[in-house]
Amino acid sequence: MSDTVQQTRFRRMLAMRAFDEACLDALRRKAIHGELHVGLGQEAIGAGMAEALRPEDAVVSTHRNHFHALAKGVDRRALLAEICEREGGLCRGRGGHMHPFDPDTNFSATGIVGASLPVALGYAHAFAMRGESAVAVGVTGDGGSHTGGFHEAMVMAAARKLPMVVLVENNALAISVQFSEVSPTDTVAERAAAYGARGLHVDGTDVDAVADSFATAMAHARDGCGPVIVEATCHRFRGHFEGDPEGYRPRAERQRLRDSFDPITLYRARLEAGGADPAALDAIAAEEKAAMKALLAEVLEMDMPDPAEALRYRFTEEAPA
Amino acid sequence: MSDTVQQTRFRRMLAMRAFDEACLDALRRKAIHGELHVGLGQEAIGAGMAEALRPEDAVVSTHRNHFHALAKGVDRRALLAEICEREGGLCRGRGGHMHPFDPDTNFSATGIVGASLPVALGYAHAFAMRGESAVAVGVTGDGGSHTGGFHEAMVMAAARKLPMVVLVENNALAISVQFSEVSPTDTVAERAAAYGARGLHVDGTDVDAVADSFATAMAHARDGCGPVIVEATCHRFRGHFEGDPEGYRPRAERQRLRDSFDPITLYRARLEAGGADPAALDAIAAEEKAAMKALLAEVLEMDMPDPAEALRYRFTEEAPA
Amino acid sequence: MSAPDRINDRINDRINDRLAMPLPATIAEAIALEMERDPAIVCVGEDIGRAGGVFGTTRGLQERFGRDRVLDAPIAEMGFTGMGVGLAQAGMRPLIEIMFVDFVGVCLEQMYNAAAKIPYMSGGRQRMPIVFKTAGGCIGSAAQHSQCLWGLFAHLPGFKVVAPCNPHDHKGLMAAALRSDDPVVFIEHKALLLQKGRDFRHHPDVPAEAYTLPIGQAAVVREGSDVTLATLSATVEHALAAAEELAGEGVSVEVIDLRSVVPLDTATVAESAARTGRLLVVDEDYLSFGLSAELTLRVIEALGHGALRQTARLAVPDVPIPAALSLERAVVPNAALIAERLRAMAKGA
Amino acid sequence: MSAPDRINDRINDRINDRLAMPLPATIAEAIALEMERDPAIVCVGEDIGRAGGVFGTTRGLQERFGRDRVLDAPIAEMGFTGMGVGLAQAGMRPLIEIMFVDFVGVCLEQMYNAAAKIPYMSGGRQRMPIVFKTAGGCIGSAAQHSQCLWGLFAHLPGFKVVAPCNPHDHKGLMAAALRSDDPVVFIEHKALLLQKGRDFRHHPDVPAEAYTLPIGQAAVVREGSDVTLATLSATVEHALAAAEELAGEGVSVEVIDLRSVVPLDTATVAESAARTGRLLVVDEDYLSFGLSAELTLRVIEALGHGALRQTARLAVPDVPIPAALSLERAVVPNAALIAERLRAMAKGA
Ligand SMILES: Cc1ncc(C[n+]2csc(CCOP(=O)(O)OP(=O)(O)O)c2C)c(N)n1
Ligand SMILES: Cc1ncc(C[n+]2csc(CCOP(=O)(O)OP(=O)(O)O)c2C)c(N)n1
Ligand SMILES: [Mg+2]
Ligand SMILES: [Mg+2]
Repeated sequence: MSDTVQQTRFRRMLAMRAFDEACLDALRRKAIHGELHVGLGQEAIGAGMAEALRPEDAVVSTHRNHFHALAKGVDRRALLAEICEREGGLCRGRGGHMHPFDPDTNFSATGIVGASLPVALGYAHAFAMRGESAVAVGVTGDGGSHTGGFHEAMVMAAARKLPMVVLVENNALAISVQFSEVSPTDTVAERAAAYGARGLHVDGTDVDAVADSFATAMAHARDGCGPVIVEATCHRFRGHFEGDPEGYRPRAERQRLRDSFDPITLYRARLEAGGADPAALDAIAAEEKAAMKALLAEVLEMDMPDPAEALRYRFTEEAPA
Repeated sequence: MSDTVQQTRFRRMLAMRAFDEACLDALRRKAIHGELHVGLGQEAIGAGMAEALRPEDAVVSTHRNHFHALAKGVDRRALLAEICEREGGLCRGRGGHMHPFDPDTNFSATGIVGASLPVALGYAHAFAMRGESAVAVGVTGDGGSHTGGFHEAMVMAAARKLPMVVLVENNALAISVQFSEVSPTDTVAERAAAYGARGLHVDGTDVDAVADSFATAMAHARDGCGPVIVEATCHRFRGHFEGDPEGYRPRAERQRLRDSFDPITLYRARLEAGGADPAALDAIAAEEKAAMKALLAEVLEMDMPDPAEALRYRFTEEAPA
Repeated sequence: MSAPDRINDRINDRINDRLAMPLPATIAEAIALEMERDPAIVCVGEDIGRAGGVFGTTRGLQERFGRDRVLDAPIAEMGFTGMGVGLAQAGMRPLIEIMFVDFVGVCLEQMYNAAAKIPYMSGGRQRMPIVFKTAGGCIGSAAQHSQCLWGLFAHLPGFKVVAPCNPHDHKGLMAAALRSDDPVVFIEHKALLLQKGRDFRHHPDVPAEAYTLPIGQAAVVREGSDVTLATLSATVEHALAAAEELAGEGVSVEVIDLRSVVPLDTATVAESAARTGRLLVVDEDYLSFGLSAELTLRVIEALGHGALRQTARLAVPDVPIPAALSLERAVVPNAALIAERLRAMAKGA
Repeated sequence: MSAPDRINDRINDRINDRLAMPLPATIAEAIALEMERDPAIVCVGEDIGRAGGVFGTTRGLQERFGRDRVLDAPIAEMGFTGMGVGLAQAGMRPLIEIMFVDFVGVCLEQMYNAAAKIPYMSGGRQRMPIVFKTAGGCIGSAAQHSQCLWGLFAHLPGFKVVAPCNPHDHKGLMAAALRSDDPVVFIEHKALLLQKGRDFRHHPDVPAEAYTLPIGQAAVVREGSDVTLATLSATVEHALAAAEELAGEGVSVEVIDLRSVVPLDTATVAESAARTGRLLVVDEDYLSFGLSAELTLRVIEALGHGALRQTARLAVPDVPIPAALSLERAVVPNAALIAERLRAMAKGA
């Protein structure tokens, strides 16, 4: 018996949460170095976008990219192995968690804020000029919406009516800086008018709402009607990166967000109110958790890259086709 | 007997035109090197902004900066001497026509498109934090409105309600690229809403209209109501730079623009219709032309910088206070 | 007139015609031939379409290949440089024109953190066939429009950096850049872009058909025995002029055109310097932390300390390019400054 | 316990307290002292206000000096770096924080075409007292968050480029940078920012009051007679560790902390290398077209060809920093790699 749409959404969110919890576990075991940015609290956005994405679409993400990669269908074993810097990882351990590149699924990311959208623009132009019906999704946070790259990519995509969707995950914080303190507008979506583009604002803790809005946006872009900004408001449950002392917000505030806005808890309540069997939901949660646990164990057995190969892959001649 | 407001506006436009004609003359005499960008056809904007500018205000301009410098009160002898690369120039011949810097009048410019507005932002913040009533004007062309710097400066100025006026000289061309082909909106002014800022659109060939709009904008910014975008539409009568083959527009089109939209001709007609004495207007024109002719002759007698001093002024210790 | 004579005449006419070609037309020809071969090539930049490029290096391409493949961009370099990265990831082969290299400060991000690093960061899984085409060099345009900056790109790993000096090399190296699967920064020189084939002292002739030259091989453009002079781009012409002048004074100068900064052909320079015992590197880029020290030191490392009698470098002495010509001439290496330096070396031990 | 004893105890306590200070607190102290002295200083950057900086180098400043003088910026580096230029032109003395030096590709424009060139372009009429404060270096954060890039800034004329290695120098050089009328790029090292005073091998002690150190003077941090090792920033600590190890093997290494890349104190290095006959430059920035060649060649130029027996350079071998620690360790100079290279040199001629 296959999952219903609702169960799939629920499962996707749980799979995403389990994935990032595996990352936290790996970090504790010192299998991940550098700053790790997890998406806990933002699962409804990743899960909501997954449905409307087709294999030929492209997603260009940010430093907080795990859920978008999973939504795009990047192999989660290869992704986790890359995050754990293994030779068997998506990028042979060279990229790490901020820089996963998967040509097979048209997924990539960047650790530079605002740099994702121009890359999405390139995909969008390629799709349009080749007459393909694929859409390019550029992801950014609220913080990234203030960058010049955001503006330049929107100008070009809108003037050419390219199939581009800009997904703004507005968690109201850029590290410590509050959106409300640095944004001249209440929302990012309303800035779409400056580009003659469509703007959608959605509650990013509601997976059904995200799925609807994102599907609308993708259809609009796919139909040649030009770019769309989808702003999904959400909350960041953990520090900006693991190890962030978070001196800029009280602990109680963080707890309040978790208590009030957990997209999984909220969705579970909706499903149960609609008559879902709690045991079935528990089973899904347990399955996803167990699967990720097993996967992490497997990944941690994988080899580290060989130091003798440290200089390889700089140029084509160093990388066999 | 002093000039009326109208006569002053007329005189300012003529002085500006005469200034750039002197530059063309200097270029023919090989006293200017590199690309020269003149503003012929855009005099009404420079003249219109001059009235509302106070000595303490700042103007940060572009590659096409002569009229803005004159409007700000930069000494025209020093300016012309700088453009002619003389040791007696505003910047001792080091800057040249794209890079005049005048700390005395708070005037500066840059040859990099879009780079002017962030600098204006800095002045605006300094004025605001020091509690001064000065306003910072950042000038850009239509082309510059698509740069990331435009967006970033607007975001910051608007969120902090800084006293900044962005003057967009929309001559519908960025070198060869038509505004209508690359802009997602019909005007730049309408993008002000994306910053919660005020946008004004004015006919930049009408000096009276520009003076009014610019004064409104300056007052708004001076009163602490935040930044304003003033878009003045106009026409570029010559190539982008002197020597531009202009393969991208027919000669006839250029002539049509000159015939229909010369701000000086248009204003003269208005003044005459209002009863102005043609002879008096002719006298103003003759005076300004003669003054510039004399000034150019004087400047061309000035010394070139001494090659032995080529390395000086890189660091403070090389520049006496 | 015999038939073979007539044929020869026709060939000569053709060669003469081609010698009248402005360098930009040669570059446009190279790009057009590659675009014909490979439908994946897409050109993006300011004024490259309707205007055919501010120097004419893309003239005729938009008419021929359409507005999707030759795209007039707004002034949004961060946007369209990143677009190049996305195009490459989508399987295209973008040529991105940054009009003047001086503007790189607004879009270096996409060039060095993305294009140049993605092949490595992806463990070889994502190729980056991008040509960043741009114009550098001094023609009297002051501090913000006169730089070369190849030393900057060369310091950042992942780029190949090419700066040709004559029409023949421009065509062959542009074709090679467009066929390369790695990001290539292709730096033209504004002064050369204002010349026709016949204005060039070296290799003015250009075959009409497509050909490539290997990226990373220097060329000995004049043989000599007393001093080795290594340089590139427009300075090769100045170096040849200076070498001719010195020949009249009994000093024999070997002139090497490096053609690319990355890869840097140290072997060719070292082989020559080992013979002459004297190495002069001339560079229109800034003196310090750039090409001149890297090349000189690599040669010393290759030959051993004490193997050379003299090394010297002549480059822009760490100063922004001044507007006044009287000052520009004092800081940018030209034939007179090069000759003076060669003379000093020839007199030295 | 006598009165003097009690006083000594109190002094010792104070010193011990100060040795427990994280390096970021020392930097924040330096900035605070300068902001008190000079109301023209304004700080702009991401997360420098409420959060006190991602490493804590501006902690407490916003509470003390207010939101106008310590401004939390949106992610708009082109905007607020240019803002720094405008602030300087308006008579202020901005400190602009670019969180990580790797992000410079979005705002280099305002740094190198404006701030660094305006003093010259204005013929000395416009000063540019700006500090560009940023963090560089490797702590396991992969290709886009691990660079040093001082070689890049040093190539571009008009900047002073500082990269201190110990708490004492951070404080004195930050004060000097804030008092300088020229643009200074001040590059901290992330690994050092995670340390406390007592973790430093060299000069962990920092006076509480304000003081400045001259920008452009290297320091001999360990004397030796067999090899001269010049380096800077976090690598000084690795070099000292390697030197200690080599001392046990009978090789005496002189370690020089350059402290700044521009100005570069060639004289101190040349004087030492003339004595030891061997020069090793170690650089956490990329190998080619950067500090290591420039310094080595300047020393050779100063001493003459053949004056040195050996030169060598150890730096990141022109590769993006890999994510995997196993690879990072192979490419970023650490104590083990330095010791290995010193050993090879000591064995050589
Ligand atoms: C150009 C640039 N500036 C600064 C940073 C440092 N930085 C990394 S993430 C981040 C905050 C991003 O905020 P937002 O876009 O809202 O994404 P979120 O972390 O909230 O998901 C900052 C400032 C960066 N990576 N790139
Ligand atoms: C960042 C940057 N990109 C490109 C250029 C080259 N350029 C100089 S002026 C110009 C066109 C500017 O158009 P606009 O802003 O409309 O000003 P206008 O020349 O029409 O006055 C271009 C593309 C530049 N100077 N800087
Ligand atoms: Mg955010
Ligand atoms: Mg224009």
